[in-house]
Amino acid sequence: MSEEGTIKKLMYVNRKAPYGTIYALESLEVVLIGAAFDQDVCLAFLDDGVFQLTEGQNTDGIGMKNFSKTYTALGDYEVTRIYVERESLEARGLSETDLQELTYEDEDDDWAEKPSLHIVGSDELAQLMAEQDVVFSF
Amino acid sequence: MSEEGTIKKLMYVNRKAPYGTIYALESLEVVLIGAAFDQDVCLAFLDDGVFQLTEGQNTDGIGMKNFSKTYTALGDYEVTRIYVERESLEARGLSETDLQELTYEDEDDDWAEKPSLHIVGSDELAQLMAEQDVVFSF
Amino acid sequence: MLHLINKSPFERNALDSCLRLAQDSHAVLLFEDAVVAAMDGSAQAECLQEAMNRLSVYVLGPDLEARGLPKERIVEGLEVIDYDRFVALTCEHDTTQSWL
Amino acid sequence: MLHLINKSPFERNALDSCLRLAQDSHAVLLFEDAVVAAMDGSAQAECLQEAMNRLSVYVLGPDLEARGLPKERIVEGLEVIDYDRFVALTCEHDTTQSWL
Amino acid sequence: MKFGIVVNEGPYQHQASDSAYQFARAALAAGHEIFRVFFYHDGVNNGTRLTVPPQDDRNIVERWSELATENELDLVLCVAAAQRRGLLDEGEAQRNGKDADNIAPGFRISGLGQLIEAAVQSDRLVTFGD
Amino acid sequence: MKFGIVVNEGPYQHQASDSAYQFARAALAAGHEIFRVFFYHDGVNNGTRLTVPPQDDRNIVERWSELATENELDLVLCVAAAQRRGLLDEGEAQRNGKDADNIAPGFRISGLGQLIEAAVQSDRLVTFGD
Repeated sequence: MSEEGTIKKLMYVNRKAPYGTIYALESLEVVLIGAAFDQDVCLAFLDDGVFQLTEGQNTDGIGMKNFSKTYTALGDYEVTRIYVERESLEARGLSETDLQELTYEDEDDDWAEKPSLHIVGSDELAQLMAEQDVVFSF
Repeated sequence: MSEEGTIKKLMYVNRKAPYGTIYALESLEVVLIGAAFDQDVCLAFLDDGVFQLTEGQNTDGIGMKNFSKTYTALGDYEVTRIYVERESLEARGLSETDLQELTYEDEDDDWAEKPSLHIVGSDELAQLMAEQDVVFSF
Repeated sequence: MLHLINKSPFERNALDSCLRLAQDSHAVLLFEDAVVAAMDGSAQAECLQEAMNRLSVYVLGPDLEARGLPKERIVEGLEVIDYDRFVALTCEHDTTQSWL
Repeated sequence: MLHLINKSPFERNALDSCLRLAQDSHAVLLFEDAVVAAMDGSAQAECLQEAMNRLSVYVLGPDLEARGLPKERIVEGLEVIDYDRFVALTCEHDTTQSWL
Repeated sequence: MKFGIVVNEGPYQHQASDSAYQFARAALAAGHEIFRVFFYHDGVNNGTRLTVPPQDDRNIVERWSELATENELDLVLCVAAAQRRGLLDEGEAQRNGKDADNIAPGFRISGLGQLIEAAVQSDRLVTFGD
Repeated sequence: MKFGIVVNEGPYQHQASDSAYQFARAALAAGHEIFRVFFYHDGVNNGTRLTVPPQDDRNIVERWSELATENELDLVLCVAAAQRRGLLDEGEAQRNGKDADNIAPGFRISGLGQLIEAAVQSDRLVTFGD
């Protein structure tokens, strides 16, 4: 579906906690639709955005839709590069083990299951951001 | 217009800068309507709310309605106690001289013009807040 | 007075301002995104523990659960409550102030 | 890259996060409520001055004027711009990132 | 106890309306009275009957309408805030020459005096917002 | 230059729509092209023709409609975000069994693909929000 063959580097930047506002859910909706466009896509989770990826979310008590399992389906949409800022995790008392496991099957490597979630330091994240053609902010 | 003669202490707490969001304007609209209810009313400006009271606001360049002059009319609505937190002003590089002059005419003192704006420290503001029956938050 | 905080202290200044102006013996309820303030070992934990020396601090369980934050991981001494207790708290305190 | 900041640094963490992740030689535009960050003598001024050593920092004049903040009172070296220059800045930089 | 509840944000974008709803239900279940729910700022957007939320999500507007019917709640949209944002009942639509209205069942549009009255008449005023 | 503009917040509550409008005008005045203005999240509320702002204030919705007419702008409301929040055109209203629609002239409702397309096809994407 990419038009005129343009391929751009697109980054989705997620900085808000889930449920308090709708940005996390509606960001995910863009990512899923955007997957059909064959662009060079990655996701970044920083600041309170890291709470979007926690394991064990249960929204029964607040009567809202729990969309956290959708993150684990991102691999099927060929969204395979998901970056989480280490400094944001640490400041919030979280570590990688608190997050869901996110993986994809690598078609270039006999469909081997590989991690799509990468914990990166601020320096590395800054470098990744600086390389983008388009940044979507949520 | 007060019903059953109830008189409560009502404080309007303003913590947001004007124009970036509508809270400052719509807070003012409540204050003006509320003035008809003969309650014991005061206003507090703290955090970025102190920017609501600056002198010389000019909204021509952003195409929005400039409502800052309405604050000077509050005295006519018998809103005579307006508190500004000193610590909030100082942290923002402002002082009392940057704010509009707000006054009222004291009917109990031969309509003498008196200041309605009072710069108070956090301790005094905390004390005032704690005495309220109702706090409106904007 | 019961102070309601619904914003993450990592993102906004609401909790900071509340703690600056709340009087001793007042109560504070963390709910919605503010529950992230409750996590033990976070950069905000010390500030919260200090506040708990002079204020009663509560956190809304349903909002913790929604964000996947286990009760066992929150700052010690914080009381986890449900909506019924939230209502009861507003009754116990004459005035409720929302720090929006 | 051009970073757009529209939130007061006294209220939110957007400017902080931006400055943590912006690369040297990137540009930052303060507009809407973020213009309050520009005031000289504020608690944020030092942090802004430090950022200006490695980044180009601009502030939108119309938003300053709306909030009654005189150009003479802002941090030295900050460039005050209008909407035309805002558009021009987005052209000069390949990518624009909004820190919402 | 007699409660006044204020909702300052619209449906879905912020949790404010959800939290207010859960609070209202818990208050009613505990036998308390709700004097009024006042919708201000973007909160007026909770009163549109034109929402079509996804089938697997809650219907915020309908939930309020139903709670109002079951408990004879007074749900008030501030008229000034509503006009700015395009929330109208039939009368408002006619007065302002609009060809449609969009208010949901159980809601009514009235002035800001209703907020002050709720503050004065209720034992507790609880505000939900951004 | 070809611009894509994203507006994430509704009219009046936040300055986002005002800033986006001023930016769009300045871009057009400088001879640039605007490929599309995409309204997402509460931004879809900019597309209601039912607003009645105070006489002494700007009419945000009408301003967008006029700018669209004068410059053949493509103003798109995200359909998923619009349905949640009660923004409908005639077709959407019929499909969903609603008795009214509220979309303003110059706006159209379409899918999120239009946002991605705007990002890919434009030279610059500029986002205004909360």
